Amino acid sequence: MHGVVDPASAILASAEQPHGKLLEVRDLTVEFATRRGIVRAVEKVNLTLAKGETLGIVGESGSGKSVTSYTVMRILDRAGRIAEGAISFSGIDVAHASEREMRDLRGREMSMIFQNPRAALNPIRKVGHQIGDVLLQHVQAEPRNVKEKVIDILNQVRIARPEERYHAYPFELSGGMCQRIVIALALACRPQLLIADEPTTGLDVTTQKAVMELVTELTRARGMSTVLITHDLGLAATYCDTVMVMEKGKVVETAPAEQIFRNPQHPYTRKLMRATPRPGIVLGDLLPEGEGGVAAHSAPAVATSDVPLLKVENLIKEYPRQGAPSPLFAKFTGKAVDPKDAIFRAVDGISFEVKKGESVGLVGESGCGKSTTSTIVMRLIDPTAGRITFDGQDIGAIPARSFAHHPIRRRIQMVFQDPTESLNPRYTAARAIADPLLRMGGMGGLRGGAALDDKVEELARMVGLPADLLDRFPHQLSGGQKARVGIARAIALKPDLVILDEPTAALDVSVQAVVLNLLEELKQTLGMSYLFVSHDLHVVRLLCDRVIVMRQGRVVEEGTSQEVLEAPKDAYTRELIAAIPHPPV
Amino acid sequence: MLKLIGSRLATAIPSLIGVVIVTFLLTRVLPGDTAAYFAGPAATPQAIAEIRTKLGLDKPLPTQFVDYVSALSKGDLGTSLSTGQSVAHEIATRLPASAELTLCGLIFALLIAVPFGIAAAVKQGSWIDHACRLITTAGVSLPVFFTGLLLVYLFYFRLGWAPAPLGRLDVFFSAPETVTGFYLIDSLLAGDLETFRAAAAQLVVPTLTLAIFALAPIARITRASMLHVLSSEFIRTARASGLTSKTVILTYAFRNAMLPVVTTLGMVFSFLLGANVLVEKVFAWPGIGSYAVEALITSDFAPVQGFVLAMAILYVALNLIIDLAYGIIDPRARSEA
Amino acid sequence: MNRREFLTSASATAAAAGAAVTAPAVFSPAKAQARNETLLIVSESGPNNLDIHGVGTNVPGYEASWNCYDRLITHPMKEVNGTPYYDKDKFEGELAEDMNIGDMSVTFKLKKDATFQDGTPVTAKDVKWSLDRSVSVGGFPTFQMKAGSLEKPEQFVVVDDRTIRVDFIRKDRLTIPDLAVIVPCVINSELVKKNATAQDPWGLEYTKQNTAGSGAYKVTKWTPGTEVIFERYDNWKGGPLPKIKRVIWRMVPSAGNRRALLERGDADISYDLPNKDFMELKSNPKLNIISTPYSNGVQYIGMNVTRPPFNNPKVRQAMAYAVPYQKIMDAVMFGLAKPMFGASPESKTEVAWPQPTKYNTDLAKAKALLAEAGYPDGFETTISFDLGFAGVNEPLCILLQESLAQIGIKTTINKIPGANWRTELNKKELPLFTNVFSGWLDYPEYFFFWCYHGSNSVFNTMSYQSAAMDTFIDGARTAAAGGDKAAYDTDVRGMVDLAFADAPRLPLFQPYVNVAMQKNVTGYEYWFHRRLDYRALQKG
Amino acid sequence: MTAVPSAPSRRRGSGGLAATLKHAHYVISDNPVTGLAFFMLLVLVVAAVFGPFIVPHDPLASNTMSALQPPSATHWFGTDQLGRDIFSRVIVATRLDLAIAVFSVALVFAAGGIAGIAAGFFGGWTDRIVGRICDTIMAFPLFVLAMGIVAALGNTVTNIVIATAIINFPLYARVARAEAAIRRQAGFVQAARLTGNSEWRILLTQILPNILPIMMVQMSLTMGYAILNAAGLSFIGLGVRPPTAEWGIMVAEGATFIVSGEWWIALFPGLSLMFAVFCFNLLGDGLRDIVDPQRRT
Repeated sequence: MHGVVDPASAILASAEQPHGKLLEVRDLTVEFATRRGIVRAVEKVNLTLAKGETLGIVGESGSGKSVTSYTVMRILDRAGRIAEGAISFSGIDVAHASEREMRDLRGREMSMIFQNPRAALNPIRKVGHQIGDVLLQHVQAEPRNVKEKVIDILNQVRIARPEERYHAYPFELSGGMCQRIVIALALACRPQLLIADEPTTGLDVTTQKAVMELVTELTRARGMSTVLITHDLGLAATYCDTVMVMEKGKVVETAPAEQIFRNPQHPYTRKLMRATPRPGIVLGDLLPEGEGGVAAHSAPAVATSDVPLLKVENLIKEYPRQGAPSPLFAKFTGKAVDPKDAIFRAVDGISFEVKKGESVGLVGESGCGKSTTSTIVMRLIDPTAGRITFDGQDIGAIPARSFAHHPIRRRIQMVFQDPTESLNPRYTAARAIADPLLRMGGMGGLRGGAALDDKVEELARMVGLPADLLDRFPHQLSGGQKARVGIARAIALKPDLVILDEPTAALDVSVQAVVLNLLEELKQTLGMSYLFVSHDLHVVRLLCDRVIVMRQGRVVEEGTSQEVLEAPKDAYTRELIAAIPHPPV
Repeated sequence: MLKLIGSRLATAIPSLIGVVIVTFLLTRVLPGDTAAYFAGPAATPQAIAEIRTKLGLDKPLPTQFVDYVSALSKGDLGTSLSTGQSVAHEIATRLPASAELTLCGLIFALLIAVPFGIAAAVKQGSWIDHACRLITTAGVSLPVFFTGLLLVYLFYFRLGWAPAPLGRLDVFFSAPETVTGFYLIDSLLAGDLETFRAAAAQLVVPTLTLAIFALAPIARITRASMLHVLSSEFIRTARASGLTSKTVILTYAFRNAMLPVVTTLGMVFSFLLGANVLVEKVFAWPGIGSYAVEALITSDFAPVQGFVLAMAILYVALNLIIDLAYGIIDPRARSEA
Repeated sequence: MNRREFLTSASATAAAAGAAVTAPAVFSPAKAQARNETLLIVSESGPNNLDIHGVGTNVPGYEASWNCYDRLITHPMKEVNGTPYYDKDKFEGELAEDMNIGDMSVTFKLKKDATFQDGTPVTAKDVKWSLDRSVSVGGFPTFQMKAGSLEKPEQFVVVDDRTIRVDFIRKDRLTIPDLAVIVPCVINSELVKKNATAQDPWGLEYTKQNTAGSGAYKVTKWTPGTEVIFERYDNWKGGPLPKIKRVIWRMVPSAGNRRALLERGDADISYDLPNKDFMELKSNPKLNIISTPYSNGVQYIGMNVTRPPFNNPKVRQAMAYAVPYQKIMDAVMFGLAKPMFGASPESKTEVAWPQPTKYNTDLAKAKALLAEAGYPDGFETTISFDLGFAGVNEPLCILLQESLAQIGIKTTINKIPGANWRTELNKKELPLFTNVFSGWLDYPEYFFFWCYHGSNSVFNTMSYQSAAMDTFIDGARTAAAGGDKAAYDTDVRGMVDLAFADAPRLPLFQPYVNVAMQKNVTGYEYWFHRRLDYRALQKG
Repeated sequence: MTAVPSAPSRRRGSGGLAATLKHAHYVISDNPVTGLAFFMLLVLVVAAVFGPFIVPHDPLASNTMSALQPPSATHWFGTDQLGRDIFSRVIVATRLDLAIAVFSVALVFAAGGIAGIAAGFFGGWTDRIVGRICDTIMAFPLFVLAMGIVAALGNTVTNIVIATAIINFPLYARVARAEAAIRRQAGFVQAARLTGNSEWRILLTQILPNILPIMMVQMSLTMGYAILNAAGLSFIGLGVRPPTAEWGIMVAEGATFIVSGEWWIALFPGLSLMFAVFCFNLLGDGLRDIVDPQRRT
């Protein structure tokens, strides 16, 4: 199969040998042909992976960590090529092996798991068959016994009722379950190397933990080597033996996990370390040394008053359940529809308050109703029931459609989760920031006038956006810059309440650190209140005075940040906190 | 599944009602005076008036509509004035001719365009991609009647390879006993290979004409959806699992890519039925399209109305089939139903 | 490999493959024989009704009626330019073996062995029923009968089983000829009555789809718009037994394909092709093309004389000088028409119709006349034509348009779909148009009565009104009925001269009926109705 | 702030044209076939704009003496039955054919595009009504519907344009609807709501400009079909008035001459028709590749 008569077989045989080199990458340079010419995605990367070792590759987006792993598997897309360097896997020259040889390696000797597990599975093929395909491909099973083998593997990844799940399609399974299938797929042929590319991104923290534990357990049991690619230092610290930090295609530091966290050598590593939210720090600690922003003085400067700005009482939002017969249809068929079957409560009677100058965090896993709540408070959708009082005025009763022209509109603004998606691709940064000013800032008449330009530039300066970027379109800006544009737009009208919907979820940690600090600074300068929606308790704690934990449309726990994080009363809160991986500090 | 069919049909009803009304109005706005046309070359005004009364054309429009709808509800589509026969009967006998031709064209186009589209997507940017684009686009760039006439000129007149463009069968053959109305099937059912060959020979050139026209939309959507699927993450997973390109492309990518293709087929079919009108004229094909054109030109309402209604029902049925096919391919669509 | 070889080899393969089916070879001797006795006709359109008495029977329908039914009398043939041509002045029996013309009636004796296609004998009762039907059903047949002063059922009297008398209500020279046209066909009355209903006492629904006559052919299969198959009635008594056993008439809408079918020898006969194709096919050694001028037919340019500018005879004369006659003959008709212009200035008006005018294309004269009429800079108008005959009409109108533009008359061309053409003509609002009129009965006064008479019939498309013209026409009709040749001649000359001088319509040419057939097809006869008579045709 | 009063004006207009040209260059060099399409478009536009001034003969002037002549030095594409110069007619026809295509597409874009966007954006009853209209139109065999409309309203260029627009309505409405529905809850749309934009304003200023590129693809593809549709109508006698030169009608008229050997009468207008449809299709494909994010690697 390999056509290489070197120590390959010897190494394959020596699975017991704990420190044999399984993978060795020397001076790897990968280039991509793009419309702006050749781009070096990875430059002179060296790495060594021993048998049974777990290597973490940590880096922010664009660091080349994924490209490195794809190159090892030789599954780069057409535009990419290995420009230089050597990759040796079990003694096989991966860079020069034929496609046929590589195909034999992939899935059998080295395999990979991906982020977004649902997308990683063929949506219209039964999961059992997908696993079976791999087994058959690598002659690990024969058509007559493939089903039993698949079920066996499903058992190993702890999928309950595997006979039944064998026939399931990915859309019928939860995200965590899909990730188990992906793991099953990757481990089906008992490979020697597993590359896990952000395996937990997009999963809820509790699921993340279970998935990572499964991977660790299985790879350890089989003596496999693992490469864990992640942006999350905490994750790398928890699960890896060695950690390699990459920045802009280059390796900046490689060291045993403990060492790298205790004593990071490279400034970039230190920057990353600091930027990672973890227990026991304040907002300013996130920034690199010497750059401690306002928030360095940890205590909120603006005293929270006792005057409630926003009051939400018994808020309920119901949706018709997907696929449930519509009432009209029911009328047609004469069958009564059970309201419980037909209706799904996204928000189930929650109440809370945001006081003037206060930051309140709304925390929960996906589907807990936190985003629905914030969207209702934002008055973009109408609640099914409940009261929303803003500054003494009942705004819940005003239909969302006509709220656009309500005077309170300008006092409640929002920063969106995805900075890219929340900017109109056809508007320049300046136009985006100017939009609220034109519409509600009484500057419509001065459209394009100097006053407007001045105001836009002032806002840009406030959020730290260089003025020369104002003429750029969103696709010409970096993630952090886009986030700043979004923030500038939200504060343009000097609102009283800003709803922050996971404003940093799509950002790299170092950018997150800066943005969080910026938000805190703005809050203090402008005296706004924040309703901060997030899944990440650590982040919430840094910015918020109080935290509300939600689950399945209800509030499970509420209290000051400190109380909730340090002495959680509810079991679910405890579980949430425990699941968050963090670097050993 | 039954529920899906039921709800599909329920949503189709307003469209069908719309079609009936629009067609009725459109045919009444046609400028020709049917009565004058059918009164013959030397009719007096009285003669024309007599015919008008006979045809019920002197009644007010709403009354005519009520008459039409009540006849329709009894399954009576009226009588064609220009052919003098019951519209329902004529449509029933002509529809298979059109359907056979259109389906042959569609199948033939699929057989060529789908592999072509896949190849173009797999080798995106290569010569085969460009060739696919150029060839299929060229096919759709010529008016279908022109292609038809050129092919007749070439294959019949010049080369003599194709039989005379005289409809579904050579004059000296008799049609097989009607079971499905599709000569290819009926002749096989009757065990008459001679007729089968003759019918197939007649089909070749018109099928080719239609297929050339249908290549582009099918190849285009196949390529686009293959490109889309090939760049999706599960394909990366499949490749990372070491599956062969054949498995990746056919079992993984192609089945997913078929979904948009299947959806588009409905439109392509409708598109081909339109093109059919012209092709039938070129090949003297006794189909429903040429029938409708003649009727329209002579302001003969009943066949036009019947034709449009038949086509609308066919369209609804076709979309139902497509939905069902979609459900077979895509488990997600099944579960939603 | 040509198609036949292909088919033969295909069948050979099938046989060789040992197909369980006992498939007959396609061109077995029996089939080849059948092919020799089968005639394949291709044309653009086919019948919509097999009965000429039906509502809205189209012209191809007349062909079915002509070949499937007999009349009491018909015309014998004479030879004109080598082609058999019906002799309008002579009659012979078809169902009648004897015709006896009295002063105010005519008596026919039926052939005694004549039977309908279902075997029942043809009786005088059937004849009366049929004639009654033609004068009673209304629409075209009744109108046509009226043209010969055949108006009431009482005119048709059964004398005995084999004798029928037709009484005249007035003396009319057209009465006898009118009994030889397609309409007064003899129908199997018992068979039709069996299939008649209360709403449809004449059984029109039945005869629409079935032939019920005693004629030489019967329709055995009819797929509207696709094909008609005729089989010979072997017991026909109307004349010598036809040679062709089976006629297959296929509709091929594309003219190019019809030509291709003829040239490749797959079709036997076609009479509707573009003029250019006929002209070119004349040089094809495999084909025989026969062109015969339409009897009593003219293609003309009509003008609405009730409105300006065409109410001014000077304008109409200017138009007559502005028409590009020769160009039309060359580029549109390809010479396949008889010019109806440019008679020498010295020539005398003949007692005949159609005959050429003395107009010629002379733009200077046209411009002068136009200026005289008060339109030195011309005017704007619309030229309309029947899209159903676009092959001739469209280029003709384009040439006319171009020519008129040179004398300052700006025109827009208006294509009117065939379905609307008659309606539009009937409204008599089209200012300028081209059309053909051709009468079955080949008499000048017949043509003029319909086209120029002040009673303003449908075909007086120009709404022409002239007391002088009416006098001429009425005079000619009376003279003809009374046999006053001198008066008749004067009147005919008078109306022709007046029509040409007043120029409400400008004759262009007398079109030809062109028939293209394989060399082995013989026996084509020209009839006033211009459709094919299968009975005399033969093959091989 | 007062220190940088000129900043706004400096910012504005920077890089507009240069960036566009650069982009165009990239697009063309990336896919030579698209480059070819742009070149073809240029040829068409030149012919449409300058056609009547550059043709060697009067496209309407007949000359029966030189009728039906094969291509020669005098008549590059030969002459037709009336001796008119086919080359001149083909070139002059470009304007009319492009006009039919452009106006029908503009019309259907205005009607179908807006209806579709509204349906996708507002949902509910708007969506249902637009959906029903589309279904009803789609249930017609489209070409026959076009025929019916032209036959009923009369065969003028305007009516051909209207008929073509009507039969394309569902296509536009559906594409626009789908694209609008995707964006209806997009962040930037929500953001626009927060800044006090009314729904219609959002539709016109936020949604529409973002859907335009995708609609451009659709428009380009439909332009080709619009020309073919007009040609089909001409074939059955429902085309423009003679003696106007129009490709479809020229092909239809010339078609009868193919068998008799005068191939040039139909061939050259046919090729021009093909050229234009081909151009629009390639252009549409090319634009799709540019617009489709899938293509951006």
